[in-house]
This record gives sequence, C-alpha cells and structure tokens, in this order.
Amino acid sequence: MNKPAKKQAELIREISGVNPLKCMKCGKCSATCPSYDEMDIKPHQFVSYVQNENIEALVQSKTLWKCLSCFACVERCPRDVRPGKLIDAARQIVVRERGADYLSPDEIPELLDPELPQQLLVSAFRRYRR
Amino acid sequence: MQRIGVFVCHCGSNIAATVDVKKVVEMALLEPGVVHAEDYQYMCSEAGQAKIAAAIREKHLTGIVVCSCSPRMHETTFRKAAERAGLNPYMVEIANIREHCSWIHKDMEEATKKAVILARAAIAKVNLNTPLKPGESRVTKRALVIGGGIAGIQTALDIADAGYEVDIVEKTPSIGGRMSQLDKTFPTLDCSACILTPKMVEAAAHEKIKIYTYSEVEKVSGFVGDFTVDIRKKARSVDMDKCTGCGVCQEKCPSRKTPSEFNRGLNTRSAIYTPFAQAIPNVPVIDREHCIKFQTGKCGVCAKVCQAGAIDYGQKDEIVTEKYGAIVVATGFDTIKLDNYDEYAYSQSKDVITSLELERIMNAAGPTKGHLERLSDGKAPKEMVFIQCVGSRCSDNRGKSYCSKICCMYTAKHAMLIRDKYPDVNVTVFYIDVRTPGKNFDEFYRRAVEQYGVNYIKGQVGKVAPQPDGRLLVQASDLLDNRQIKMEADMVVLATAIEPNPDVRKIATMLTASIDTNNFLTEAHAKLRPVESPTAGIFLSGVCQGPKDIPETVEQAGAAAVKAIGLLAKDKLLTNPCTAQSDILLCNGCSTCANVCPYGAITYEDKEVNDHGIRETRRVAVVNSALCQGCGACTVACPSGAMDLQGFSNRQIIAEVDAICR
Amino acid sequence: MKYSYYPGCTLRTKAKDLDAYAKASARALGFELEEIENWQCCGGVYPLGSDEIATKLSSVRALNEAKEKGQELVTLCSACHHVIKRVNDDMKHVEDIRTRANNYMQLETPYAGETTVLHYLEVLRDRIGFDVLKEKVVNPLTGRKIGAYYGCLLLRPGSVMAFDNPENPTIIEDFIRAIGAEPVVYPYRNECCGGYISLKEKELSKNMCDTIMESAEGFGAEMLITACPLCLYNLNKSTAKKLPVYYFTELLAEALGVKDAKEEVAK
Amino acid sequence: MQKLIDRIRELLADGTVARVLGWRTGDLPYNPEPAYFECEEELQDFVYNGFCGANLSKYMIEASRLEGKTLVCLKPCDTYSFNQLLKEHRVDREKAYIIGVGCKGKLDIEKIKKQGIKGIESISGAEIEEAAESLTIQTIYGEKTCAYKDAMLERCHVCKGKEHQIYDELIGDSSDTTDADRFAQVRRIEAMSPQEKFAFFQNELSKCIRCNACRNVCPACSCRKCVFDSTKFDSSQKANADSFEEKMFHIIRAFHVAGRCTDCGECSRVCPQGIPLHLFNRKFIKDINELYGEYQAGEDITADTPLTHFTFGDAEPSIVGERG
Amino acid sequence: MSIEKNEEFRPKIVAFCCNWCSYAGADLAGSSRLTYPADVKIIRVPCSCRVNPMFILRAFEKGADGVIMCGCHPGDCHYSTGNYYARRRMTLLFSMLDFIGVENGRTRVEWVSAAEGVKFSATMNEFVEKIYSLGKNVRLEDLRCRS
Repeated sequence: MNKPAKKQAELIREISGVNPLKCMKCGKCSATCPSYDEMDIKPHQFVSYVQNENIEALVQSKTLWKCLSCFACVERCPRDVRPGKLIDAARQIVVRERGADYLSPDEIPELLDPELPQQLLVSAFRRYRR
Repeated sequence: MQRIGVFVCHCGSNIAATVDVKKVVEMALLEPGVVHAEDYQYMCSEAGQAKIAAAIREKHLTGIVVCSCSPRMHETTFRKAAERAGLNPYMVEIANIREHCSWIHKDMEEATKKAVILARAAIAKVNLNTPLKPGESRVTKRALVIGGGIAGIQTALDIADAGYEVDIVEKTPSIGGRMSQLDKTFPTLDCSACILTPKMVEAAAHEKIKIYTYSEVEKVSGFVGDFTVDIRKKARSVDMDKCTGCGVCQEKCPSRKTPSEFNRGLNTRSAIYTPFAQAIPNVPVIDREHCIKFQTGKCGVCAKVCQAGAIDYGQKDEIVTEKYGAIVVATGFDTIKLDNYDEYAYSQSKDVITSLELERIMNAAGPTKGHLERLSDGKAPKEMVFIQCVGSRCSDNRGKSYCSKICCMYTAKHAMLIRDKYPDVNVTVFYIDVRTPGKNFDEFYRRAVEQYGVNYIKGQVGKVAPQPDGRLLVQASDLLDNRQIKMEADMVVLATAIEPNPDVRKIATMLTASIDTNNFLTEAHAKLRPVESPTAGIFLSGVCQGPKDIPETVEQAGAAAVKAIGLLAKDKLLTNPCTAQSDILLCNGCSTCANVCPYGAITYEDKEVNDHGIRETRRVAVVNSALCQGCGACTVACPSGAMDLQGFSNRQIIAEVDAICR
Repeated sequence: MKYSYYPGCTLRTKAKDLDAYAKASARALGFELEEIENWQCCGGVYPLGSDEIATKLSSVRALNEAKEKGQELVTLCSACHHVIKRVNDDMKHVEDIRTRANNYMQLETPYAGETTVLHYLEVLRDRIGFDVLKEKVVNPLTGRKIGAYYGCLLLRPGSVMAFDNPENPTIIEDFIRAIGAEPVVYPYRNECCGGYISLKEKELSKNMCDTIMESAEGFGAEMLITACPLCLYNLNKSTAKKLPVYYFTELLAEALGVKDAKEEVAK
Repeated sequence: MQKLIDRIRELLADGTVARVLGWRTGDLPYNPEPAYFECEEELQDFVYNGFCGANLSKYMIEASRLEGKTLVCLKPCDTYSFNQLLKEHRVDREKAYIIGVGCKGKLDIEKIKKQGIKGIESISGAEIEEAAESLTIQTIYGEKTCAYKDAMLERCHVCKGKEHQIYDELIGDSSDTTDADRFAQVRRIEAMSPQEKFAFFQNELSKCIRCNACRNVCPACSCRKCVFDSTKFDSSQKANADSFEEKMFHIIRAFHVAGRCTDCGECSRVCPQGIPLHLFNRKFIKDINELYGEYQAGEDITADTPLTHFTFGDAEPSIVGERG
Repeated sequence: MSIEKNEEFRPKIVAFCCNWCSYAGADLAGSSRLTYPADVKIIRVPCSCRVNPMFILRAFEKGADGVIMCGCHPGDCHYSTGNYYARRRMTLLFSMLDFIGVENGRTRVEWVSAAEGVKFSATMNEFVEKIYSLGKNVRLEDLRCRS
C-alpha cells in the first residue's frame, strides 16, 4: 500500500463506521468466529491492529479472505465494535486498490460443479473483487 | 431607591493582578443606587467583613454587592456578615470577578471592563432585591427505611440505636434480602445466614423498630422533615398475632407447584409459605394467585389444620399512613434477565445457571440440600465452567454498561468452595479482567488459583452449545495463548450482571429522587455526599446507589443512618426563601404551572380576591413554600407572568440582561 | 392479498423448486406473489462499507417499485432477504446513503425506506398466522423429525433483521409444528455454513457443515430444512452425517397438498 | 338557520339558558358581530351565515362568571378552542349549553373585495342551508359573482374537520373544506435563506400598528392581565416606539400560546393590516408535530400539552441548525 | 444611512448558567485557568428551566449578538426534570428565531456538568468564534423598521 498507514487506518474506520477504541479486549469475537483457525490475524487482534494503525500487516493477512461475513462477532460483541465490519473495510481497501486479487476469472471454471448455485458466484465476486 | 454598597476584593493578587480594582470601584460609584464603594485585599477575612459591617451601619446601606470569588465559595460568608450588621442576608449579591474573570483573562484592560460589567449586573439586580426570610419547618422524629435487606436492616438498627423510631417497609414476606439467599461470604467464607440472622432478630426485637413485611410504599408527599407516606400492607391472609409459626399449614398445603422465589425457581413451594426457615416474621403468607381456595373456592386445608385459628381468607389490603422526617432507600438489586444472552444457552439447558442459583445449590437449605449436582439429571459434575461479565460492561444495549463489581470475588469464592469440597471437579473461569480491589480481596483470588488450582483463562466465551449427551460445549477465546478453545463442561455458571430492583424507578418518582440511566439512584455529590440524594431528606443505602458487596453495603448503610440521624436530631429546619410566588391578581388558575412542578408544591384554591375594587372568587395557584425548591419551571410555564421566583425574579434577571447588554 | 415478490438469481436457475413450491403454497394459502418487473440481482452479499452506494441500488429499485405499488415486498432466498432488508434499513436511517442513492436514482419521489420487507416465513407467521396455516394443512407430516437450519443471514445482525431472537430463534420450529412435524432443536442451527467461502475453501465450509450435521443428527433430526440455496448446497457437501436437506417450501407444499401443482404455477 | 333560531327560542323560553351567545346582524351585509341575546325580541337580530367566522369560545370566559347557563353557538373549529379553555379551567362547562352549529366554510370579505368587487349592497349564497357553489353579490355597479371557495377564509382551506369536539346538541350539517396543505406556506418560508426570511417578516411586521386586535380576539390569549400590560417583565414601555414589546410582541405572543393555540386563525382574520399572524402559530405547531408527535390543542383535554411535558429522548435544540 | 465606524467588532454574549451544574462548570474552568474570551458574561439562574424565552429575546433586543444557555445534562437536573422542559422551550424558540431569519448560530444550548470545566471553556471559545464569524446582530433590532 502506498498511502501512509495513518490514512489507511482512518479510511478503515470511516468505511466501517467502527470505533476500535470502544474495544475492551474481551475476545468474544475470537471465541465466536467459525473461521478462527484459518485466520492469521485473529478477529480481536484485527481490532487492535487498526487501533495501532498497523495496516500493512492487515492488508497482507489471510484473514481478509477467510472471514465469512456471518456476523456472529457483530451480533455478540458486547461493545458494539463489530470486528466483522473492520475486516470487510480492510478487504474493501485491498480490492479497490488492487482489483481482482483473490479471485481471477480464469480459476473459476475449475471451481464449478453442477449443483453450484449462482448465488455463490455472485457473492464471491462481490467479496473478492471490485 | 436602594442605598447600595459595593465591595471589591483583591483576593491577594488573584483578582488584583488582572483587574484594576480601583477602576471597578470608581465605575461602580457611577451606577444608580450606589452610595458607597471600596476595595480591600481580602474581603472574606475578618477585617474585610468588618469593613462591610461598618459601611452597612454608617451609610445605612439597604443592599450590597461583593465583587469577589464565586458565590458558590463565599456567598454564605457575606450573607452572614451582612446579617450580623443588621442587613437582610438576601440583600447581598456577588459579582464573580475571579473564576469568571480574573482567572481566565490575561489582558488587564479587558478583564477590568468585564469586571465592571459584572459588577453593574449585580448592582442592577440588587436594586430590585427584596428582603427575604427563610421559613421554618418541623422535623418528625421518625425515619422510614424502604427495603429490608442487609442495607435496610443495618440503617434501621443504627438509627434506632441513636434513639429514633424507624419503620422498615419490605415488599416480600420476610426481611433478609439477597444476603439471606447467599451461602458463604467472601473473603472470610463465613456462612451468610450465621452473620445475617442475628441482625434480623435484633431488628425485629428492637423497641424502636417497626417492620412492615409484605408491604409496599404506595404514596409519598411532603418534604424533608415532614414526609407523609402511605404504606400498603398486602393481605397476608394469616393473622400475625395469632400465628405461632408452627409450619403445619405449609406441610399440609396441597398446592405445591409454585416456583420458589427464594430458591430462584429451582424448586417449588406451597401456596401458603414463609420464604425460608429463618424468616422474620415467622408468619406465612398465602400466595392468592396459586392458592386453590382463592382460585376455586374449594380447599381450606390450612384453616382446618391451624390450631391457632390464624388463617383469615377475608383479610384485605390495609393502608397505613405514617409521618417521617427522613427516608432511606435501600431497595437493593436483582440479577438481570438473560433473554438477551441466549448464546450462553441459559434458556436451553438446565445446567447453565446463574451465580445466584449456584448459591442456592451450594446452600444446605437449598433445592439440592447443598450437594453440587446437575439440575438436569442430578449427576455430580466433573467439569465446571464459570463465565464472567455476562451482561456487565456491555455498551451495546443488550446488557449493562457498568461493572457489577461483586462477580470477580464471588466467582473466586465459588471456585474455591467447589475445589475444596469436590477436589475431583475441574473448575475453569473465563474472565476479561479480574477486579479485586479491597482488603484481602486479591489475596483471596490468588488463593483460588495457587492453592485450589482453579484454572483462570483470559478470554470471553462466545457460545455454549448443549450436546446430544447433555454435556455443554463451551467455545471460548484464550487471549494469552492466542487460541480458540472448545471444551466440554457439565455445568456452566454465568456471572450475571446485577441491576437495581426494577421497582426503584417507581419509588424514586414518588420521592422525586433523581435516578440515572441505569436506574441507580443519584447521589447529591459523587464524592462528598455519596449517601444523600439531591432531594433533601432522602438517603441512599446499599446497591440502589451502585453495585457494592456486603462490607461496602454495611458501611454505606451506617453512613446513611448517620446522615438521617443528623437530620432527625434537629428540631427545626430553615427553608430556602427563594421560592416561587403567585400573584393572585394575575393568576388565571389555568393549572399549567402545576403540570411542570416536580415537587407537587402548587395547588389550586378558590380565593376571594379584590381586583381594583372588584371582589370575586377565583381559582388561583398557591405555592407551598416548604415544598418549593425554587427551580423556576413554573415561572416560565405561566402564561400570564403571575408566577415569579423570589431572589431570581423576572425583573431582576431582565435587569441583569440589560446591564450586560448596555 | 397481493405482495410484491423478489425472487433473486438462484431461484430462476438452481433453486427453481424453492420458488415454485412457494408460489403453489401461496395460492393454497390465499395470497399472491407478484414478481417485481425487471429485478436485478441483489449482489448476494450486503456491502458493509458505509461508502458503498452503487452496489445497493438494485435493492433500492426493487424496494421503490414495491412502494409505488403500495405493497409489502416478499423475499425467499436468505441472501436476497438479508441484502434488501439491510439496504432498506440504510435508506430509512442513514441519511448519507439515502441522499446519495436518491441523487443517483432521480426518482419521482425520493425513496426513504417506506417499504416493509418480509421474508416468506414472516408472511406465514405475521400475516397468515401459523395457527391458520395449521388449519389449512391437508397432509400433516406427522412423525417427521426435522431440524431447522437458519444460518446467519436471516438472523444477524438482530437489530436490523428483526427476524427472530438471533441466538435462540423459533420461527422455523413453529413452522415445522404447523405442518404437523416435530421440530428438533440443536445448538448449531444459527451457525454459519461457510457461505461463499465454499467456492475457494471447500474444506473449511465442509468442516462447518459437518459440525452442523453432526449436532442435528445427534439431537435426533432426520432431515434439515433451509431457506437458502447456498446453505443447501454447502450442507449437501458435508461428508459427516448425510441428512437430506430440503427447502422449507417443499415441505410446506407437501403439507398443503399442492406439491404437484408447482409445475403449473411455475409457468 | 330557522331550526337553530327555533331551538334557541325554546331553550330561552323554558329557562334552560339565561342568555344566548351568537351573532347579530351588522350594519353591512358581511359584518355580523358576536352578541348576547337575553330575550325573544333581541333574537330578531340573530344571524348565522357564512360571514359568522368569529369564534365565540373566548366570550365564554366572561359568560362563565354570569348567573345561569349561557347558550353558545360553536362551529366545529371553535369547539377546539372551547375545549382548550376548559382544560385551562377558564370556562365552566356547567355554565355552557353548547349548540354545535353546522359549518361549510366561512367567508372572508377581504378576499371578495380583492377580486375587485366594490360597493357591495347585498350578498346571497352565504346562507348556511344551501352550500352554494358561488356567491351572488349585488353592488352599486351591478350583479357580480364569486366562487364560494375563492371567498373562504384561509383557515377554512385547512379545515380541522367537520366533527364538533364538544357539544350538547348539534344543529345543521358541516363539511370538511380542506383543499390546501396546512403547512405549505410555513414550508415555503423555511426553505428561504435567512435574508429572505428576515425580509419577509420585516415587511409583514412593519405593518403592525399594535392595535392589539390579534391579542384581544385570541382564545388562547386569555390572561386576566397580559404580560405586556403588567410590570412583571418591565416590558410595558408604551412611550418608546422602539421598545422591547414592539419588536418582540408577535414572537412572544406566539410563544405564549405555543402548544395551546388551536390554530383557529382568528388573529389573521381580525388583523386590520392583513398580517398573516397565523404563520407564527403554525410554525410552532409544525415543529411540535414533527419533534414531539402530532398534537392538536383542544382535541383531547386529558392529553399532555407539549410544553409542559417531555420525553427523555427529546431532540436537542441543536436540531434547529442540523435540519438546515 | 450612516457609515459604520471602522471599529473592531466586540460581540456582546450572554450566557445563562444553571447554578448546580453549568455555573459550577464555569467556576471549574476558572479555577483551572481555562481561558475564553471576555465577551461572555454569565447570568446565574437556579435551573435552565428558569430561563424565560423573554430573557433571550430581551438580550437580543438590547444588543446581544449571541445567547447561550447551559444546564445540567438531561437526566442530571438538580430538580429532576427542569432541563427537559428547558430543552423543549429552547428548541421551539430557536426554531422560531431561525424561521424569522435570525441566524441559528447566535443561539445555543449546551449541557455542562459541574465537572466539565474543559467543556465549558471549549464551548465558550467555539461559540464566541461563531459569533465573530456572524458579525454584529442587526436583525432583531431592525425587525420592525423598514430599512
């Protein structure tokens, strides 16, 4: 990322509408997350990374692509921090700046099977690409 | 025309360094009504006060303005000085040229200009001041304590020991409160009942204390020193004088399916019942909603078996009206409803319980006779999980924003007691922070870890999932190990947030005592007046003011008692003379003012008036100056300007406005 | 009673059954689903970013069309419901989004969240009533033990979706009771199936579905029902316990005795 | 009207009421005025027609102090004022016998004159029985016609409805004459720039001659002594034309009646300078409706008045700036 | 039409402060030496509900350029409910002033507790700055005199 980290953090806060300072570090998000084991930066860490403006690590992290947007952390967060929204905002920044990073049209045919619903493709495109 | 003296204080250099005090004196002398002006180093000193007194006498002053520090600091001082010199104290006004001027401005010319204007406003006001006289009101030497838990009992005992009459009003059939439901108490682990019961007995036996159980406060009127309270004594259906407390009626009662309030619904009780064995008074009540006799007309077993003939199905609610000088609120708390926390499966599994329910399970008189067992199948648990901060510290409107304060300690207590009694049970506590300020408190918690091997894990639980085999899968964070834990447990205990007793809002409204967004009663000053409500004559005891444990509750109960005693010890109270007054010639009798009065101080009377020769009877507003606290809401609501506030009249304030904008 | 109806992409292709059974059942229950003209795909996922406007417009168009017709808008697919309901909430409560979306759309009168968005299940519960449904059942599915699978999209975030208690929902269980079968409550019915992750991380979503399947099976379910084509797809990929998964509308049509009518209605 | 007069005669004759509060024919065909009638003979001058716009509620304050019952004729919109006065204990329900008279919209002579109709000798079509589509006006310059609607008072275009809120009996039919948006003009002004707003009101208010007609007719302005006439606020400085009351009179008056004003429109009807004074009241009503929930003064006398009531979540005053 | 003297504009600003919270907050600002311009003059009232809209109109009429009212935070009123009434009254009054073309920035309500000396000072700085940017208030004085 070429923008300074401070600005990036600002942008994440703005897009997500989340104030990471509200976090009391209870870890309920990470306790709740079904993708926890796949993530390199865990949901609760994600919040403090934004707080500390450690953005470079975030945009490189696998977490962006492992979050399911299932909103379990959003629902259960006792402080209304909603880590899922932060993760999505970071993902937005990445796909907006880098374009199709995580899903390229070329790889799609091999991912398909006869039962696969359109909904899945549509959703994945929305999440993974600009 | 007033004869006004103006006194400008240097306050050492606090004022004089930034304000040209001589200039203020000079300018003040130009104002209408001013016949004397002088400055002095320290007006509040004895010498300064003597100067004021001398000027009042020599120049026959009718009003004075002191240009000095904030009236919140020395208004009383100068009023007293004026009074000693024969001037009505309410003819004194303060121009705040320190906090509002010299301390915040740097430029001397600017600060001086402002000081002159502030003095001018005060002079304009004094020109319209009238002498006021505080009223007197009597003090009824009796206190009311609302709530019969440990807070209420302690307050009542302390007041009674000082020689004043006290009445306790308790909603449930017995005094004792939450503390009577507890098994052991931290940090000493003595049995709760063993320390509480003697206090209950002492209160019941005290000749100065009268206890109304199964009763509620219905209506409060009056004011500090002279409250009138209606107490509803709910029909007990049992004659208190005849009942011997033998308990046969409870044994024989055929209706046995009502969840026991005392045991938090973990087992059932009969329709005629005393909440627990040590209840005071030891006289049962009939729960009419669940009584077969009351519901169907057919039964009457209790009356048949009662040797004393104490059962009285015809008993009716009774209203007792009493007068009190002081009221202490000690309404306590309850645990929150867990409807918003279904991820912890409280409603889905019997083996997910609250800490207060665990108290009952651990208690020898409880539903399991003190055996630690799963409520679903009666089996002994092997693996127990405690979850902290359930509903506390939540800013998402599902729970409470505050820390419930007692949970860390009682969880350590529970964990320790379980490990002590059942060493083969593993205990895991999931916490966010462990908060243990207090004497011997942290040591207590460390003992749980170091001596008893309780496993504390930093991280919140996300979900409790009941498994087909009846065990509970707990999914949690371990923040220090940075891993997600999935562990099976046999029982899960939720450290449920506490909240003020829901009835407190109703009571606060009756008392016009202020209450915060969490329904805790507000104290008059967070630091300096923590046991008084801002409403005079109302005192706060126990958790109704904020979360606290037993020692703190008892401390505060004593403090509230001292404040109440201080009030009861007075024979008379002086009332604030800055109250609203209605001009009966202007009053329309429209009732608008009464609608906004927070104290019910305004009533309407049909009064004979003489309006420039026309005599007629009119409906007019009358202010009870003992009730009026002088807020002025009525004066603005009044469409005709009939209502005005003494000491802050419309003309006085307008005169200030004019002086500032001149 | 006529409702505006938003089918969504998958109901026109892979999930034709979900749609056809719903319409057949609607007819039996005395209401009609009138398809929105020229609907466009909702996008499948709700764009969370507060600065996302363009991606919300297809929902706004559908919402506005329902508003103009004076009808409530009914959805069937969980994802469409989630997206449209949340966009509607934005249009109602977030001034910035409302202004920008309206500036873009240039509608006759600006749209400000006036339309009520209902999921088909909410129509059954809140408009028809499960007790009425129960009376109309001709072929009660007595003896079938059914696990409801809610997934995440219908329930969360609870404050916006306002569908049911997000941690302990009961609407599908009540539905199961109404069609004469026996609901099986299991704790993972509101946990995620993996959603779109199954495109690239098949293993991850399979694991999640295994947990769900095992839990449901353990509590005695013989089958699962869902409202979401993607959930159905993912659950079917589970290798753990192979419980059959159905759309709730299929069982509804069966209970109402109109299962065979679906082909006719589909036209 | 005959039915009304017959009934009034009956009630007066059998002693049910001691007097009648109604309208008496004026010296011109279009200026009937409020009047008391105490006997049969006086009733010859009684009139009720399209020009009887005057709201008689306020007279009931005085009538409540008289011996015996007073029969008062109230149009649907007048009953709101009566109710409001009842709520404020200014009138005595026991002293009033209310006949709810039918109303199909009241006329504004100024509107007729504005159409260039001068030298009026008589007007037909303003009688109540037939809801005439148009008025036929005999003038010294010949016969003119004018659509009834075009001659209606502003307030009738935003009619509160045909239902009487309080009455002992009803005589005659009413209709809802609403055909305009009550707040349209308020909205138009709200949309102006501060400069335009100021210019608008400066232009209107500079016409004011402080005749106090608006205050005197207003049923909400019923204080025994007006604050502008008392010394309570140092606000009665008659001599100085540039004084406080001169500038603030209308704003203060509107604030005094805010939450109590039923929007009866009498202030604008009687203003000799044609100042649209009701706009101030409507602005308050609109704000109250938007900020604190729909409220119609005089509709429900048990309801909380907006300014003597509150909710914890009320809007902050800063909303005024935020609304833009 | 007279030509205005080229004199530096110093606004007249009246601040009504309730005795229990905001006046004490102003005292705290003073004892913490938190400065704000001398243009602000404070009038002490027992409660924000004592502030009659007439006082505010009077101030403007007498030449004030801005009027601010401070009271206890909603829920914390010393008299329980006073500031709730004040809030409604001021909202409606300000809306009316806005309606007749008086700039909304000239009126303000701020809730300042006894502990909020910093907020008091910050609010006053902000408000004075706003009044400077609006310049002299001519409108209310001129309302009835056609220019």
